[in-house]
Amino acid sequence: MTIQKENSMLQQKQMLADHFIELTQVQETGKKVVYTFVPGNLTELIYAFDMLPVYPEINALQSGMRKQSGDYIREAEEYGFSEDVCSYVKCDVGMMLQGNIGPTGQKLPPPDLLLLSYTGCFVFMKWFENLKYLYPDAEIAMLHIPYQESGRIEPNAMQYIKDQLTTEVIPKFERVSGKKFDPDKLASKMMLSAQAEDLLVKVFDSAQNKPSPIDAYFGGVYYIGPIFTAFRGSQACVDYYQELHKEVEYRVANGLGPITPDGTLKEEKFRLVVEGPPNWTHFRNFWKIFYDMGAVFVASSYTKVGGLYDEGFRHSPEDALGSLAEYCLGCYTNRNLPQRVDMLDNWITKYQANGFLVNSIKSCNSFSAGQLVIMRELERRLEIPVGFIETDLVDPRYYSFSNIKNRLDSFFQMLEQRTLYTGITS
Amino acid sequence: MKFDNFSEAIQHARTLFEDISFSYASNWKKQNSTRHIIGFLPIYIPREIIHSANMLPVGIFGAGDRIPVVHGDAYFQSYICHLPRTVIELAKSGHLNDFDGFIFPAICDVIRNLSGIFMLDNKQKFIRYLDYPQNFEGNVGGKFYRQELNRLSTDLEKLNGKKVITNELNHSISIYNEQRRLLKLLGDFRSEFPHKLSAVDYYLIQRTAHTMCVEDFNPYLENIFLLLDKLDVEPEDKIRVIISGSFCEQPPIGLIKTIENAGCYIVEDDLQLNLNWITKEIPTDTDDPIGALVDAYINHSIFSSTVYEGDKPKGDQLAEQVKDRKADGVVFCAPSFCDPALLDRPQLEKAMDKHHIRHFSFQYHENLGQFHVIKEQAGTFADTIKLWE
Amino acid sequence: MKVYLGIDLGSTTSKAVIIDEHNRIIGRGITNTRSNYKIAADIARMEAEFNSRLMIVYQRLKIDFPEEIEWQNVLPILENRFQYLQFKTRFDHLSETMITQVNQLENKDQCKKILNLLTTIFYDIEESIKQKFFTGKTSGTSEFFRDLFSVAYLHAIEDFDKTIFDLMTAIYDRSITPVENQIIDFNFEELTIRALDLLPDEMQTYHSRILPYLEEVSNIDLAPEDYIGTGYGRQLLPFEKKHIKSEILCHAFGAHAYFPKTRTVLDIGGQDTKAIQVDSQGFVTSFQMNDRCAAGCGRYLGYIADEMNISVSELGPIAMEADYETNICSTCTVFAGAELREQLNLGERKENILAGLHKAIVQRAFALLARSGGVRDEFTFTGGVARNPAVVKYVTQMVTENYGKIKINSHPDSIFTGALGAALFSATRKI
Amino acid sequence: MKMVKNNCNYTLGIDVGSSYIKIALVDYKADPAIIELVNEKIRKRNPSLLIEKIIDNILKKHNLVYEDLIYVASTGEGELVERKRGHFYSMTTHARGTYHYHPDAKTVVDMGALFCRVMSLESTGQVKNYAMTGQCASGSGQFLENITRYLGVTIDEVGPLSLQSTDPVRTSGICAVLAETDVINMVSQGLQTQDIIKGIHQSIARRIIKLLSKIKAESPVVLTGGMAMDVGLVATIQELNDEKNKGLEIFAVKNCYAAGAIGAALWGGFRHFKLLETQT
Ligand SMILES: Nc1ncnc2c1ncn2[C@@H]1O[C@H](COP(=O)(O)OP(=O)(O)O)[C@@H](O)[C@H]1O
Ligand SMILES: Nc1ncnc2c1ncn2[C@@H]1O[C@H](COP(=O)(O)OP(=O)(O)O)[C@@H](O)[C@H]1O
Ligand code: SF4
Ligand code: SF4
Ligand code: SF4
Repeated sequence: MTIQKENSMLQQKQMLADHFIELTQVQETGKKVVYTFVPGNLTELIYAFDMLPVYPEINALQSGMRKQSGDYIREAEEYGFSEDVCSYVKCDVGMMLQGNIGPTGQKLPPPDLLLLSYTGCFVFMKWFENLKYLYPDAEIAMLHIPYQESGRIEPNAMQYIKDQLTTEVIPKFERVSGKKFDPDKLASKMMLSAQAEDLLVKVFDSAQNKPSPIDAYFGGVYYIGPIFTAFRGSQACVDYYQELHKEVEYRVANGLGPITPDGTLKEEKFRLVVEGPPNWTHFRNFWKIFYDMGAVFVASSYTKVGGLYDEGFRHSPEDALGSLAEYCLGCYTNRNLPQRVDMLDNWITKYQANGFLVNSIKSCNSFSAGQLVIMRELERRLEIPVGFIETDLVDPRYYSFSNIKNRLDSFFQMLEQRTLYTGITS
Repeated sequence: MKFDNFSEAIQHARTLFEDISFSYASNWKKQNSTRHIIGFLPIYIPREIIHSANMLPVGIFGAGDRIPVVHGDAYFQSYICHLPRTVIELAKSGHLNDFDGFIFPAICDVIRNLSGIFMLDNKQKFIRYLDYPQNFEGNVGGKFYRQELNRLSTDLEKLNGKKVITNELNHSISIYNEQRRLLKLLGDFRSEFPHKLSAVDYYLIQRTAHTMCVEDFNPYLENIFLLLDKLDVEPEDKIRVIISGSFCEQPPIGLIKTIENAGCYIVEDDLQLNLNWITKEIPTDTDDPIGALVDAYINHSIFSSTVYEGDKPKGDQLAEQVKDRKADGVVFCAPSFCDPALLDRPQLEKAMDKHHIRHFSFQYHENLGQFHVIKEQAGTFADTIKLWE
Repeated sequence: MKVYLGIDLGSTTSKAVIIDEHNRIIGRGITNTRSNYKIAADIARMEAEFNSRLMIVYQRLKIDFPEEIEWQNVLPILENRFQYLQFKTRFDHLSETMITQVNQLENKDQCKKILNLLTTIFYDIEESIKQKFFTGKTSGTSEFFRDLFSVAYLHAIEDFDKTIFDLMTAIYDRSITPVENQIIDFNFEELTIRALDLLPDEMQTYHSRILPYLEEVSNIDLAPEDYIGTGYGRQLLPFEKKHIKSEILCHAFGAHAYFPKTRTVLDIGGQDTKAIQVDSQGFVTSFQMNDRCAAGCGRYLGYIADEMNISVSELGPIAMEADYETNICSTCTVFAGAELREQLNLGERKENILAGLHKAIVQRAFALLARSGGVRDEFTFTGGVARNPAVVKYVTQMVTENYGKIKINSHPDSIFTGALGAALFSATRKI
Repeated sequence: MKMVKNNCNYTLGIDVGSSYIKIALVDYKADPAIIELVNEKIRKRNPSLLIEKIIDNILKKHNLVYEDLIYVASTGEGELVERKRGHFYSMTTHARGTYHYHPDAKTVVDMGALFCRVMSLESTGQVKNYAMTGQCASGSGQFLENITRYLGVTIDEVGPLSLQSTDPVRTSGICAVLAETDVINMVSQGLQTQDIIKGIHQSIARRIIKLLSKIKAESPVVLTGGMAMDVGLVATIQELNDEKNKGLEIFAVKNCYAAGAIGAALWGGFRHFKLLETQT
């Protein structure tokens, strides 16, 4: 079972490979390495200092997909982490304790700077507090992003972030990289970011077609890869999205459904919106349950964690620091619950979904706390069938196929009944 | 209200503790139409501001096993800590009806999302998630925090029309300074005579500080001191421990009792951390009392799992506490699924090892009823230190 | 005759329901065989067929001899006798198997001693159970061979000393599973005719009237037009995909058939508990199920019953005698069992402890209900555990306390709800 | 009428378990110290009465009266023992009981009916670090006992059978109660009893290995408690440990089932003389 490879996918693969090669060569090139988080990441700024980003979350996710997370998590639990806490943290710490071998099988360089950008998830802070002890030589910079508690961005929050950027983050970048901050360089990266973001939005919007040419969850995690992580602000990233967009347009023009590991989806039976991250340890197996049933995800909250571009935000070269601040404040999990419900409501309507599913992650409180309320609220507002399953991101112990299958079987039969009897058809 | 006998005084605290209807607060509110009740969740909030807005800050620490959870489970999956369930249960069963608003301090993602749930469920009430700076520069984090506090006081003003004014806020600060002073004395007393003031009694008194208005509480505590002086209890052959990690969801009373019965006097804990949060007397003679509160928070607050540790390792601070309290060991006792407490544990344990301090750890939830495993662990801990050392 | 079959392969019991073309139930069958789902399905279906035939006999007698008002008294007694004969066949089989086991013991003295003991024990058990059947103290659907026998057997050997006790339990444990899992090809006609002879004297007058009907009905073809399997073990059935349906939907549909105004269904079965919300047509809108842990479902009570060496059907009535509920701290079934013993030793009344245990299981179910969306009017309680009066009591209490005045339904045949839903789906086959 | 013997150093250790009662009579100052061990299954009887009965039997057998005992110590659920002088916690006593036979033991694992406890020892026998299983009985002794019932074998047969297995069945994390269905399913699929047992031993062993790694166990690891009598389980733990390259030496202590009782009796003696010391 291999994913049918399209050009964009090969392109993305190459970008990643190149990035990892660059990382393994830092000793020769002298480039400095920054570890940081996906939500609210400051990739443009990192590149403006010619440093290289590493995302422990992405490493954890990759370890999950490569079936190594179980071992890493065990290692971290032996180290002292509780069974109850975020498995990303444990997977990352475990990987580090076992030699920090990255997804390509090569050793990752240790961080020169831990950029603790604490956006939307409290665990980030605890995570890097732990890493600080594991990498005692690294410099650490804290960037605290206040929560959008009032449902809007408060001016003092913007100011607070800008202040932190100028008094804490940028000076530390300068110190570690040995370079002066160059605002023009940052601005030029921001410009490229905005171009890629425009294209990504178009890709996601294409799910309004019937059949949807994309799967905005399982396929979506590939689509968001470059823009959410190491490549935003690069020309390669823009090129990737141009290619991807072309492919999607082709599928729309030809009435094709999304690509799955078993080829193009034949018949779109259900259109779903999902809240919560996917499971990585059994990613294919999990995906298969859905495409076997003809279920397509037309929107998902997870693919918005690295930026809610479809809500209108774009990185902007004018007031670049302000733009970064706005970006950080606007991340999905940094928005309050009522806002998140409204967003999901909007997606369900906009993409004409006929079902809403929650994939609740056992060890991720940031997403999980409140999901049941979100579900009930949407059920009430939209009278849409809802489903609820539980898995974990990278802890294989929490993926119980039979349990999930049993629940999903009933969910799909429920959707079927609905479509046949009450005429809520797509 | 004056008590002549210690057990009656404690009974008073226990009654308040067990009253999930918060009738003390309701009665307090009835006396004047501008009075409001503001509930707040763990850990820290500047109660002085609420006080000077003529409102009663009441701590909501879940409801332990005092309320069966029916609706709460509809809001939270099984792998989320227990506290938010009983908070929901209290709200759903009408026990919080007299509250006019709720403040959710930034502590973790669960409380953060709980604030959103309250917004969805209680559209007409005042709900505020209060962010604290994790940057401790006066003109960065301090500035942000000051603006947050200003926003809070203007929002409170909208509730009852009462403006927070300088001299009144200064007065509020002074009366809470007094509360902090008295509570510190109580903590010192407990540490010195743990056989006279059991951990449960100490805890109940502390909880009272989060239920009663400060004008009633301070004399109550002074009264307690008089009664404590008269107690005559012999010390038992027990070791001395510090409890760490129970700052939010509260362990059941039975658990606290179990630890002491199994041979461990508790001489320090972080159960009611809000009360010891500010470690210095806050000046009351400035014309910028908000600034004084900000300064106290930024520069004179206790270490905690929810605050970025910067360059002051929490482990060392805990070790310091152990030394101050002449404790024999540390009990890491955290609620299940509690990210802040549990993610701190590996480094804290390593720090204890480094300082040659014995420790053991376990997890609980507020409605736990079976203390078997904990009893054995605490008992073994005490045995180990007693029999061999 | 056109009939449809629904089979619910539960985790502890397998149920079958046969309906006619007017969606009327004509027969039910149940077994607690858990060996192999194919066998369990066959046995349940066979039982449902027997039950259907007796029902048909009853219907026809009623039409042909309307003047005899006694049919509704006679037929159940005939069924008792019939079930007793089935029991007796298995019983003989089990006693033989056990005796063979004993004969294989190395220690011949022990062997002899145990054989002696067994002779009297078997005699006593047979007599007492026969009485139970004959006086209608058991109805075939609530007590299974294993439960009936093991309670009596363990009770009989309780006071023997350790070695003998251990040996005798082992002999029983070794024999019961194979015996239980054997399909015995009961001949309906032959067995019912023998049952006819066992009717009490005062009913013997009906003998000749009934006989021709039995002969005739024995030969009716009851092969279903269509069938659907559901339940925990449905994936393991050798059925085609279109003959398998999720138990959530079947339970909801069955509950809706019993009570058309149902909006919330709680099903507490042997190994899982389900909370289901349905719409006006009986279709599921949302549901929740528990994890694989015995705490909170039927096996929890089953385990407790084993601990106390009484049968599950006795638990509820005992708990109803409580004056308050002892607080049970452990969630785990095994720990709760230990707590039960502790409490008993501390002198607590068993009624109160049992009440506490019943309450605990209901509390767990309510967490699930809440998660599925709460309780809406009308509320229907199904599954095997709904036969337990104490559970029903606490369910009623908690619904009223937490959700106000809501109509609560529970059907005496609630254990068949899933199977009924499956049969109805197969009859309608719109999906 | 028996006479109280002066100058004797008899102590009694009573370990009240959830399914067995273990009692040890020890001569604290003699070598060998252990005089009598009893292991009795409670089997729905009242433990307090049973304990009284066993104590009376032991005393009678050794021609002693209660007053001859310098200390009576309880452990386990021993709070309910009436005639006792002190209570020690299970981990303390199992450590002591083990230390008695193996002063070089670094780790002790007590595998009982409901709980498993692991502790690491210092060279003095002092408990350094420990962990125990929590609120789920999956993988406990009671779990194994339930399984044997469903399989129709006695508890003594379990170990030898497990050793014969060639093709263990893979099982994991099954509920001690719902295991019934799983086991019956396995039997009906024609799986061999010994392979099922071995599979279950493996799942129990995995739990134990996990506990061991939690406390970073060092070699030698000594097993105590009733389940340590199960040779199949002991072998399986050893195997799994080798597979994971943990390099630990693992074996069961002599009289493993009574380690707690022996430990309690010994601590009793220790406390007695300590108290004498402080009094004078
Ligand atoms: N007569 C009865 N009285 C009380 N409880 C009963 C009775 N009959 C069955 N039960 C309970 O019902 C459970 C079986 O329920 P059922 O719905 O058949 O479960 P499943 O479908 O999972 O097999 C048993 O575990 C038992 O506890
Ligand atoms: N002869 C035996 N062979 C193997 N295992 C045994 C034997 N006897 C008892 N066991 C096991 O030991 C357990 C009891 O262990 P024990 O340490 O006495 O527990 P507790 O102290 O909790 O009662 C039983 O549950 C059983 O699994
Ligand atoms: S808790 Fe969730 S959002 Fe936070 S770091 Fe872990 S996986 Fe990411
Ligand atoms: S107990 Fe821990 S996780 Fe739960 S709300 Fe409190 S701080 Fe958050
Ligand atoms: S807690 Fe008890 S009942 Fe639940 S799975 Fe574990 S052993 Fe089974």
